[in-house]
Amino acid sequence: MIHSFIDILRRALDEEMTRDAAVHLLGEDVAAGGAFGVTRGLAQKHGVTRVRNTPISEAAITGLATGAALCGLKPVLEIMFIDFATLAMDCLVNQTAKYRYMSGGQLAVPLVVRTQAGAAGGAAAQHSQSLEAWFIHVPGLVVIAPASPVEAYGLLKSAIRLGDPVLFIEHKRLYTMKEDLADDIELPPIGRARIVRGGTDVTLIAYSGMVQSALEAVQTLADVGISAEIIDLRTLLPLDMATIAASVSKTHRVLIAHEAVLNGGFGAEIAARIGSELFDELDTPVVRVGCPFAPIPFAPDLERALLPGAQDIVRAVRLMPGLGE
Amino acid sequence: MIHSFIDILRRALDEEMTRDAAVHLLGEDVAAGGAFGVTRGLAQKHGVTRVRNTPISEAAITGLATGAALCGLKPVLEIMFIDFATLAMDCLVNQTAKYRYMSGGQLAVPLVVRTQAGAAGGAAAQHSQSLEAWFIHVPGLVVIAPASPVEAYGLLKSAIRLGDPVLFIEHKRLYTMKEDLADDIELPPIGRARIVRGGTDVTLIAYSGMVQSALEAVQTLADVGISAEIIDLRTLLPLDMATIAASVSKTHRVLIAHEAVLNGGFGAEIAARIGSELFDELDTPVVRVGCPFAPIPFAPDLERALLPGAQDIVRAVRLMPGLGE
Amino acid sequence: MPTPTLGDWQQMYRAMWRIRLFEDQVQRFAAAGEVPGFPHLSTGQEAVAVGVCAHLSHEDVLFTSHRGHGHVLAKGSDLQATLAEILGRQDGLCRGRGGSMHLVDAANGVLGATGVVAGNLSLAAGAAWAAQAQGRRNISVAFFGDGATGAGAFHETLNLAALWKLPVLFVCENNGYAEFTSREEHSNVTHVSSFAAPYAIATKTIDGNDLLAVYASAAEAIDLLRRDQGPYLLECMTFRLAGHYVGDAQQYRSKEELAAHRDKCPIERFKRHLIERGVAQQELDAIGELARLEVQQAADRARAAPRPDASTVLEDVYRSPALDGISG
Amino acid sequence: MPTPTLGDWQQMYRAMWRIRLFEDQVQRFAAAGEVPGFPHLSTGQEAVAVGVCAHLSHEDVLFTSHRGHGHVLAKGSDLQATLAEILGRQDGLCRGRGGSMHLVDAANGVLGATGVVAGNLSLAAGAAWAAQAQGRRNISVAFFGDGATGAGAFHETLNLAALWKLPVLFVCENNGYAEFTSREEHSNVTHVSSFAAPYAIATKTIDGNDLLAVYASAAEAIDLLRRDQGPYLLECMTFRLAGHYVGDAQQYRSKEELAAHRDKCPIERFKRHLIERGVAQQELDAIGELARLEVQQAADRARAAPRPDASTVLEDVYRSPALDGISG
Ligand SMILES: Cc1ncc(C[n+]2csc(CCOP(=O)(O)OP(=O)(O)O)c2C)c(N)n1
Ligand SMILES: Cc1ncc(C[n+]2csc(CCOP(=O)(O)OP(=O)(O)O)c2C)c(N)n1
Ligand SMILES: [Mg+2]
Ligand SMILES: [Mg+2]
Repeated sequence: MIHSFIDILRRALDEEMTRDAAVHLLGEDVAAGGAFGVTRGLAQKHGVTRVRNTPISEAAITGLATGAALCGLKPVLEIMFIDFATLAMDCLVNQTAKYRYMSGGQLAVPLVVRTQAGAAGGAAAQHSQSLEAWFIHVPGLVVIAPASPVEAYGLLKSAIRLGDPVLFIEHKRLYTMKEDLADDIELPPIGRARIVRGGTDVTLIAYSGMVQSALEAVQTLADVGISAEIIDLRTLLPLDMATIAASVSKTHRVLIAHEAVLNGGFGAEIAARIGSELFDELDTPVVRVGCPFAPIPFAPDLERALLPGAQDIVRAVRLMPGLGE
Repeated sequence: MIHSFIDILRRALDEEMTRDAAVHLLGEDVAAGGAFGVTRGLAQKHGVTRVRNTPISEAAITGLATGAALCGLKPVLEIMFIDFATLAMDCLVNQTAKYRYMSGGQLAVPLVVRTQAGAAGGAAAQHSQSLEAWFIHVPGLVVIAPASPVEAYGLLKSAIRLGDPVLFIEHKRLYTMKEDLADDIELPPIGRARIVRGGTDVTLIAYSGMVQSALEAVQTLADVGISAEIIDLRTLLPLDMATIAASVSKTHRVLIAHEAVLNGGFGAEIAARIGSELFDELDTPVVRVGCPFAPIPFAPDLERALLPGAQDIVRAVRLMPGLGE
Repeated sequence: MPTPTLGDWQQMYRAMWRIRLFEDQVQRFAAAGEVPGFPHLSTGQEAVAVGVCAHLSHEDVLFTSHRGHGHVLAKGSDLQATLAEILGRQDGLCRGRGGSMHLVDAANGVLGATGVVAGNLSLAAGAAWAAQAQGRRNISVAFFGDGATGAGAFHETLNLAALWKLPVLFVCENNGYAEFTSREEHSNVTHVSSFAAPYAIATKTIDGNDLLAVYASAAEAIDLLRRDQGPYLLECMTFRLAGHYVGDAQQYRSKEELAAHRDKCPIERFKRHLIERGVAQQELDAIGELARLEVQQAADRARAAPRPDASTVLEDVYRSPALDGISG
Repeated sequence: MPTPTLGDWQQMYRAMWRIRLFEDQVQRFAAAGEVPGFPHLSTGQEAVAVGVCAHLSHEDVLFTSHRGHGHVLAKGSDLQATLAEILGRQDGLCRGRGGSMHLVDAANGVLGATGVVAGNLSLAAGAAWAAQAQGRRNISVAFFGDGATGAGAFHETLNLAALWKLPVLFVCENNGYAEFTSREEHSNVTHVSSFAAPYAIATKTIDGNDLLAVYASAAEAIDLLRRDQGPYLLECMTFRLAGHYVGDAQQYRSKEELAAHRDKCPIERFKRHLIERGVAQQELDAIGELARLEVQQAADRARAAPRPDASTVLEDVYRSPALDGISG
């Protein structure tokens, strides 16, 4: 059956709620369906005590979900925009992520925080950020960023069953993307990347919205005779270096693409690891494609100019020594 | 005159308050001298309306300082531990950093946020973090992390005069360090690294507390005939790539050391840039030394085991091909 | 403050119409796909903006929220520049960088609007602190919705403002909803003004659809602020006649509820008042028509305005010239 | 709850002494440089811990703050394991990972202590939500200081707890100071209980140095919670006889102030009460002596306990075995 990203998230939530009575949803407007309709109908089906509207209190609802997770619930919290996760950083970083360690292994926090990120359509500087780099810097968290509806379906279910705190980042540009969901899909393991498309000349590492850009780029590159392999990381923390190593050992060229600001973005960590662990495999410098150093502007013309896309990937690959014009 | 880090910060604040009536201090307990005594006596000297105690309201006091900076003050805000900056991320990231850009250049935020970071003596997981990597990912901010009293003096004064929002990170382990301050010190420019010690075999890039570790390491390395150059970055955002490039072009080997968690730490960005911009200069992979992937434990034995130090630098350098045993 | 003349009231009537028609225009532009993002209209809440801002000078500063068009216009910002900003044009207030949720017009004292609920409150307090510290007499105003009272920043700011006696006026537009969630569902506190009591902050709950009430209460409040008796929390009960944002299907509220509130439209209500005071229907029609023409002209010009040049996208990240164009 | 027997009261007297002497021991250890970090003692605030925790079972959960030793002991955690944790030893409650500010004893319902002021409040509410959602009868208690009321998280949590009718007891130990800053300087709200009013949360301000008052009020509050009439905000006026942390020179308050409060010591006070009720001085001395021996033994053993093995430092970052030892 064909599902949009939004519908498939709803389906995953619905199934997990049916499967496990401990799963509870909470967040602003979630009982009314949420700002993007992801939770539409779930309050009607599972009851308003399991799908709870909250006040606009990002800090407290994150604490609430964490406290509940310590005591037997498996909350799925929606933070409407990742930009508002800025209000929940104390809890997420100082409490949620560290609970197991600080308690010497006594407690755990089986919590999923769903949030939505990325730029699209003039949401402007406070509703468009890609902040995943902050969270991969925090021991104790798991960070997942699916690149398609089917991936989101499996990853969300795996996240809910994991038993450790997960930040689950949905890209607003993918929400309307549609895919066919097979009936007997196997749930993807946390921490394993996937090869989206095989290739031999260059490895394109991407995640979330940028996987689509990589796919676009690959078409153009194929036209000029360049064969690119695409890795969708899926899980950013932990990072699947084995899959990356296998690919780079074959292609000897890497480009990393993400929408986040380049400086201090997750791409830096990937590039640093490749530069260190695969030094001898590299024929050319690792290239990063990402957002230049500015907030996301409101005007579409500016937004478009700032955001990285398929053309940036194509251009960067074609500048690689040995692949060039 | 010999000053401790704490005393010299006080002196810099005192002088800037005397020089410019717009400079105001605020923060928890600052009128009483602050948790570490940095502001001791300043309320008595400059008045409690210019050195203001605040409630425990990290979010609001950051907003307050930002709003005041928009309207003619030059606030210096103290956030007692960088771990509590988690409570001020919305303001710092969504408002403070973006004000100039989002207003199309109409406004600016001449604000310095002083904070204290790093692990020492069992402060444990919620009072020991090094979170600078989050902030260098935010366009609009400036991030400074001095490595010695004299550096702190000049950099703090430069920061107060800059006119853009600065996060000024002091390492708790350096607070008792003492140095002689010359009378006519020239204020260091923002964005320029300094060579702490010249060398030819390897470049050690460090900042904040790790510069001391690098200095220690250099002694040991010298004993085995390895000549290491130390760069103290001083300003993390913007990053002085020119100084790095000059050094690496000479040594062809790089080690980056910071106390922060390695994964997603600032070292990743530096390594990625070196790997990309100085690819052909590198004889060996860029090596990063930092904190392994765990929260900071309370027990001193564990804290010591986790924290990176001089021995880790020495060990890593000696493992570099061409420099080894 | 001198009692307004009938002419002053007519100006306020016009100001309300300008906002109403401006929002209608934004709605049309949005429906036509010409507005980036998701604009939040203030339709139905005009009396609050006009009644409060009537007391402010250019030196007084204002910080608003995601629903801020009305406040900015009432403060006196240019219709065309404001609309151009909402359309993302180069000659918009923020050169197209800010947009609907982030209007800034510094010269006019509009110092910001934040898309993060409650994010503006502490900024407004900070502006008030600066005025206090520098011995200036101007005040600071923060507009926010009832939903913002769920946010910790609101309470932190009240405490600070009370403690430091800051000349800041907190104006809550309690429209009974935070997005699709009714007030009852996000708080069991009926009146936002109740939050003032612990701090002994002066407060009042008024009918925010009654321009006369808003004007009078704001006068009182601002008078206290100018005499260092701040802060003040003014709760204006109102209703948004539009959806949460343009495109909101409003399934969370009934047609009857909407209809009931249409009857309480602040503009119609004030019109009846002016007629009672002897102003001719024709005159009022002419004022409305004038507002319509103004908005029409602003719309035509704003729409014809140039889009920002993509090559300028990295400008103005920093003030310091030394930091121009850094990549990190 | 049945009225306590004289024997029960004597147990509470002993519990207060255990805390007092425990803190004295921590102080001595700290002075000798044996305590990592900066321990915050609850000396002088024992009646709150004991009077509240007397009503809790192991199933009831508790979240405390940086000043939590007393609460944890009153809840029934082992003296030796608690002290070993504060010394950073392997057989401490958290295997030396947590320390003084982060005591967790899950089996005993001590679910956490946060070094970030007010960080524990929403966690406690969450635990209460879990109990409510799962139809359990247990309650959740959060201990915090007056300084925490400056934090937005406090207010966000009150709103949520009231709205969802959570069985959570908020116990504020109002000791008049937040670090070196007096209550007057960080808030103009004298009584923390005033914050309950807007939410119609049940509340009371009591003398927190009077064990009888604490016991009775906590009984009342907890009874309401167990009958789904929660939440409750209990403000206990008290005073810390020690510095903010061990080593605090306390220049911000006078010798007279300290002396005045020494006279109000909750233990001495309760001792007088027990004597009035006919308990012999000798018997009370024996109880004190018993507590002293207990603490002494715990101290000797805790101090002799092994330090954590450095090779275990990366354990327990995650629960999932699949995530064991990841480097990012
Ligand atoms: C911190 C934060 N959380 C959530 C949102 C999403 N959001 C935008 S407007 C809104 C409702 C605001 O309600 P209210 O404050 O009453 O203002 P109104 O829209 O009614 O004018 C929400 C939840 C946001 N912008 N900021
Ligand atoms: C969010 C945060 N800000 C600042 C601090 C530093 N700090 C530790 S204790 C304290 C004072 C707390 O006062 P109160 O809540 O009254 O508790 P008390 O120490 O009096 O028991 C402060 C400011 C902190 N731990 N957390
Ligand atoms: Mg509202
Ligand atoms: Mg206190």
